[in-house]
Amino acid sequence: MFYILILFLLIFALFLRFIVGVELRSILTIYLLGLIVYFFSFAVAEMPTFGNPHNPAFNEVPERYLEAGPSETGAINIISSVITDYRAFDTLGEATVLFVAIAAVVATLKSHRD
Amino acid sequence: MESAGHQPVLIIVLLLISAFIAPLLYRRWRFLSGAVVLAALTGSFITALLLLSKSGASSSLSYHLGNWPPPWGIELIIDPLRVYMLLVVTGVSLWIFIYALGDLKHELHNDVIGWYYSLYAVLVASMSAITLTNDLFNLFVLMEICAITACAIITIKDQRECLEAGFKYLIMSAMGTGCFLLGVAMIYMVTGYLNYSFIQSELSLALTDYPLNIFTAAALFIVAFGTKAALFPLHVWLPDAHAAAPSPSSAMLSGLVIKIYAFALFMIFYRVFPRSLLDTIPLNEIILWLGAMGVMFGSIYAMLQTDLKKMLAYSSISQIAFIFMGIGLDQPLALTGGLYHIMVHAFTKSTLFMSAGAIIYSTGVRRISDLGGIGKVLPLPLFAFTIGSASMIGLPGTGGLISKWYLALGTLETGRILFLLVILASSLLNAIYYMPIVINAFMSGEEFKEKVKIVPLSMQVTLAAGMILVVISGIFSRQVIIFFEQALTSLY
Amino acid sequence: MTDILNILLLLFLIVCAVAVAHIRDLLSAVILFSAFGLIMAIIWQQLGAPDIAMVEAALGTGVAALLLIAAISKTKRAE
Amino acid sequence: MMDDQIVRITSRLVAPFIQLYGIYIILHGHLSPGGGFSGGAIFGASLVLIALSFNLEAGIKQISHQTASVLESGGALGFALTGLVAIAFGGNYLANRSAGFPLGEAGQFFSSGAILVITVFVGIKVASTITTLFYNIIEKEEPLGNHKQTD
Repeated sequence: MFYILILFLLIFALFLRFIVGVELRSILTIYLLGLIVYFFSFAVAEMPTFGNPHNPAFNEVPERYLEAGPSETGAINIISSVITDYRAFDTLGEATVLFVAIAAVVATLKSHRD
Repeated sequence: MESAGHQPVLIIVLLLISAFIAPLLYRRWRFLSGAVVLAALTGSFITALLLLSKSGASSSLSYHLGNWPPPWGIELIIDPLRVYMLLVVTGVSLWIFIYALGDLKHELHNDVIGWYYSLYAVLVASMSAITLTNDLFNLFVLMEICAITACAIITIKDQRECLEAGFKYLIMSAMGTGCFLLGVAMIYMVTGYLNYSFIQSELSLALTDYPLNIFTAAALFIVAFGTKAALFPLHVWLPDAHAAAPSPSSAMLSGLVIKIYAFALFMIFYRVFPRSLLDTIPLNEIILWLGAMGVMFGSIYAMLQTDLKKMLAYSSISQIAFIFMGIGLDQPLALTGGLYHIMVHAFTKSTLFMSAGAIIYSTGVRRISDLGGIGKVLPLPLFAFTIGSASMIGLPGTGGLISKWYLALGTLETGRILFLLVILASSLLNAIYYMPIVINAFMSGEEFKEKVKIVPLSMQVTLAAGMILVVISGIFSRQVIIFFEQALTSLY
Repeated sequence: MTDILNILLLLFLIVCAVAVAHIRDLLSAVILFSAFGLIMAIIWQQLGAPDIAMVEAALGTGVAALLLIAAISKTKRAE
Repeated sequence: MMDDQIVRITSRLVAPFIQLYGIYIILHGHLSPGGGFSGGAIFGASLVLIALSFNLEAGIKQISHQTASVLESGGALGFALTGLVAIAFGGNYLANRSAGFPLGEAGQFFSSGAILVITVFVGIKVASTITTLFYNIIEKEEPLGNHKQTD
């Protein structure tokens, strides 16, 4: 089975190289990307299913956010209470990202004006 | 764990606030904006020293942002290793900033210097936060800030190469950040936590249920940090970026920015991944081999360069690989060597880039072959260059010897003679490409022809300080090594 | 029914992404990119994240496309 | 930039409503989906729309270049200082209830203490970021109000 696959890939490479005229480098890139996709698909197949209540991600962390969020932070929008209260430091980081992006753009455009 | 006071977060916030007001001040009072950032850097360095005296060599303190306990909120941790890294980050950046105050006037447009100060302060803030944070998603946000600022302090120079190099760096580091985010998502999906300590205890259980997800995440982490820290096959952005940037930026990027990612990888290996994961897949082995290849190829590429700064940049690739070798050998002595090398290389490579910057500032010469006889007209920069080269080679009396010595002890302890040979060969190669410059500069008979400008005082002071630091790290290393020995016992 | 909608949206998303990468004319690429942003916004809504959908609709569809067009107007239109 | 009657009239009609909607989203971040990022993006997009459909001068009349960059630093600064206020009140950095900010009754407009303040600062920050970015990319070399039509 494995050897058949290799043989098929080789024939496909020859087909691409001599009949379609693709460069060798891009054939190699295609194969490498295919390999990565192949292995990633296994990891994806193993992931916990989306929305299943028995997932490991549904532990005490979101539980407290959902149950105690409104009384602990005063915001009935749970997302808002997470991003601006429980994890506000991340939001400060994101605001800094915006500031830095502007600083980078302004500085670069100013110095390369001509 | 006891509470830590507000010092850890004040370091970060002080720098951020100074960064936010520096460009506003620069419009009206140019002098003040530099002074504000300088004050913030000094303040953060002093605060880091206070933290060192507070935490000592074995205790660890934790700070809960917003008063939310760890799995719900973000946690900063102060333990000996992080305090060491924090001291290196804040100290070295303060030192480079003093140099930058003198050097920037001739490298940049007058209008953008305020923005440079601001970007610099944000960069230091993000790096100190990366050392302190105990939360994976927070680490991602900080890496994003660090990547953008590191790019911006390259492209800020008015030259075409800088744009090209910065763009290349931006693309590569965006790829690295993306890989990291994907890995964090996978880890979160199978454990449900973002806090390092909670992940570590949960991950050994999840390893039986979701092995492939965790392997993929580990691979993504290695690619992410490898790209950002210029681990051997992913280093392609580094030489252009570090060579094209203004000299203070080069010193900063080579001296600190790439090391912060090596340190973050170290933290992830020992504080996020449980021991059982490292035993299941040979992550350390991969890092070790890539590091050894980086040591060799970086040195060989550096030998072939004709541009002074490009040579220093390739030398950085081989030196950062030493730190990765220390992580890869997975053994206390080697880790001591690797971690000590973070500090030594920060001192040494910053000194080298500063002296290169001083040479370029006062003569405009960049080619290695044009440097004959320059030692007679610019004694101080070339003397600093000599001391730095000695430390790169690992001559006695410099810090380079100590870190390589402990790395070599680590290879002997684990019985891997091949890697000892790699370390020795790299020292030899370093000697081959550093020594001719020094000998040519001081001893060749030819006269130096170009016109020479006087080096500003702040640059001279920082160069002298660099020499002293390199020598001190070689002579008074005993204290730091004992500190590491105590700190590293918590890992095993 | 919503499954079919989701699959259709994802297919559109892939088509748009591939087209953005392949098209030679940069202005058309920008238009396709903003279509990509619009589809992405609907997908966020489908996944139950109205916050992100709002940001994506404003930024991904409008502002990002505008900034890209501004950048194109400074340079050349063809690749 | 675009010299078109329909575009002008439509955007003149629509822009105030977009701005109102953006402000609503920012201020009701703690009550309904949205918040600083989404509301700020919508508000900023409306300013860009005005600048685009009339000319840059009209956009700059709404919010000048200077003001935009001051607001931009000010938004981030305000966020960081809100955290310091929490320290002054005896909590940890960026604390809300534990630092003694009055929470109010959940569901009312004046509830959730520091969250509202932070949301407003983030909204200001995002809106001014978008306008600054747009101005900086669009205005160079050419004098104001005299832009060529882009394709």
